[in-house]
Amino acid sequence: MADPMKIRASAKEGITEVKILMSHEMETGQRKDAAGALIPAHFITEVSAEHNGKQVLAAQFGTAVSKNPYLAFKFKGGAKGDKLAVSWVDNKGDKRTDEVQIA
Amino acid sequence: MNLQRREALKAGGGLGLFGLLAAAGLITPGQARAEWNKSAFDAKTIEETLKALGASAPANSADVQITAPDIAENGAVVPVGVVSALAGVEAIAILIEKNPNPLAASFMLPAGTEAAVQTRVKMGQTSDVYALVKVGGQFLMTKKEIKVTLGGCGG
Amino acid sequence: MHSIVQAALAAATLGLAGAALAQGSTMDEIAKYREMLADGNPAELLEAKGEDLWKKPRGPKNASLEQCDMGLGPGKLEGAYAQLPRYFADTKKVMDAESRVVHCMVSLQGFTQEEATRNWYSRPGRESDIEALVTYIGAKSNGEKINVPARHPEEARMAKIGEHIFYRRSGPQDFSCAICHGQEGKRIRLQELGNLTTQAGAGTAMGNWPSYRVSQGAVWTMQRRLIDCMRQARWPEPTYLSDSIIALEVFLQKTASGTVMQTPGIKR
Amino acid sequence: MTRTIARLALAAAGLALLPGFAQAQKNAPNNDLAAQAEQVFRSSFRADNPKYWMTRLDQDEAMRLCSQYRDNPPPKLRAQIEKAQAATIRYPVEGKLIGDWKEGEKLAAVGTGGHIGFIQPDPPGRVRGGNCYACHQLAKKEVAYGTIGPSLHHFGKLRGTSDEIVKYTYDKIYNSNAFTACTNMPRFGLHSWLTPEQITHIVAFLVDPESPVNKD
Repeated sequence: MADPMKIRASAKEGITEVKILMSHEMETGQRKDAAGALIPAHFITEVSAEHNGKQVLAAQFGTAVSKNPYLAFKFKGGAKGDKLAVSWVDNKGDKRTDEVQIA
Repeated sequence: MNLQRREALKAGGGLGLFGLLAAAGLITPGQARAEWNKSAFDAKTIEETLKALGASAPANSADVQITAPDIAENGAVVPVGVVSALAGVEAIAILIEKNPNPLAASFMLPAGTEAAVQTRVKMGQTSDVYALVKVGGQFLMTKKEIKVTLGGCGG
Repeated sequence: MHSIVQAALAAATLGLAGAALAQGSTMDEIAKYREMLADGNPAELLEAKGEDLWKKPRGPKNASLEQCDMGLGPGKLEGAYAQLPRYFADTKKVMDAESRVVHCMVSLQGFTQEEATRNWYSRPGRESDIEALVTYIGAKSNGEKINVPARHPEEARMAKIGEHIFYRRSGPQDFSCAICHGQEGKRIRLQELGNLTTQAGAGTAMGNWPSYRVSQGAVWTMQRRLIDCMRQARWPEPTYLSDSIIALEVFLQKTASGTVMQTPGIKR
Repeated sequence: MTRTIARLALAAAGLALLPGFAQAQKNAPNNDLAAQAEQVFRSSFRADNPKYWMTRLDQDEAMRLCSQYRDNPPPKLRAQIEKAQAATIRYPVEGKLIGDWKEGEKLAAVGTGGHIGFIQPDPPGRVRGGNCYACHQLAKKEVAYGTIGPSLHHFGKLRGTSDEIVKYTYDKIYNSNAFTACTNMPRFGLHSWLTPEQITHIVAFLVDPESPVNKD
């Protein structure tokens, strides 16, 4: 199973800032292994963030997003203690959801 | 995360992320849309990508800014942010001209989410990086060259 | 941004040559690049995993590592990494963080040495428990001063051996550690080279490891770092946890003693 | 040897001499510990390293002396090393010391080649370069240059393309220790890291007026 994300969400003056690190190879499908065989593409395709059940960001990734993807964004609203959930799914159907309380 | 939701996520199989999230009750069905845009991510030129995103001939705009260093110490991880002071930005995309597939990432911003996203991308070589913004049904664009340098001992 | 403006102002005032200005802005942009990466270090993902591995009962003896003595007593991790390598009476050896973790995986959890070290470094599709554990243990010394006085005779001997290796030249490029890391204020390509013979230089070099290397997409431990230095010197491959590597670590940590650790780091 | 070359050599030697060798001698480890350290070093390599890899740990006389004196040997030894190293220099059969600057430009940028070991060896047939930019500024358009060695930007523009300069440049790349004992610069020709022909290409990259090193 995929490793947990690291999510930081902090509310300040009515704006919540979210910073996410995801644990993922983000293999491009263009690299070769030591034996010269192509390593198949394996990458996160979609990311979604929800604040108290309402979507605040929907992202789509291609293979050019770096290994162990980082994503930061801001939305209006959100208070300390509110729930923020982030989910991703990759091109092989692996997925992961993690949830934090806004600090 | 409660167990039922985890089970629902696991059972989701081929639903795609938004189907999954809807099934898990994480988002309302009305929010679930936009499957992964394969034709845009598979496109090989900026022009093709823009077409696949439905954004032919976007206007250059000073209201869109790319926050990134002029020089990257390594092409495997290049921080790129897109910011706009315009109100009502609905979507943002990051394109790298000289990558095999220019589209790196796209973001849909529901109302209330600010036009300020940051991520990190791979760049095979020095290239122009484009930020595309959709606002009020119109597309705006800006670009910035980021130099990718060789580093360290060299091997 | 501030520093760029300042540099531009200074250049305008002093009428500096164009080339100098261009080079200044190159280094400013590199600084900006590093600053943007510092917030959100993927090593933090590994740190969390390492904590889990430390606390979870594993191995044939189904034991956790929580009773592992990293030098400050069983289970005491705060500041332990900053005081390694050190002499351990139970093994009668000078050990670094990695050799000690492996020792604990063998003695407490019942793994064989081979099992414990098989994946001492990660590669795509193959994760390394040691990398995660050492990232976690290293982070427990974040903000601590490096303190390796090397007073025990064995530690002092290892420091001397490390120093000898540091200056030893061989191979098809005539390399030694010192040719790149023995002078002040030099760069290789755009990367500043610490002068590892000074406290400040050794401190900058030692205090940031383990470190996430963006060019490798992985955290590198100090063993990995030094073994790769020997690869870059075009030498054959040292044995993981071998005395040469530990001796170099003692020499460098001793020189760096008194400087403050900032780990995990993030580097090119 | 002409006056120019002698001056260059003197300047280089003089710079390296300044810190004095008293310090170096004080630091030179005693022989007993050096022997112990050698033993520890030699026994720290994986047993499955092939023998011909392990020969890369062997030291010739220059390496041994440079290590012992921490790259700062006393004047007598310095002169002895430089003389012995100068005698190793070999020239291309056809005798032409200026090659193709475009080839030299490529070689100057390549930092790969010669990596062995089990973790990340160079794949077979990987090009071996001079990796000049690791340590030197050369063409202005390349911003990612190192500063371990002096800037070589405008090398030919400043020095011209006299036979003496061309020969000095070739010799310096072939065996840097012929001019400065224990310098940081590898002895590219001595180790056959670069062929004499490849060295002539790098010479051209440095001195040819058409080379980007001498433009901008």
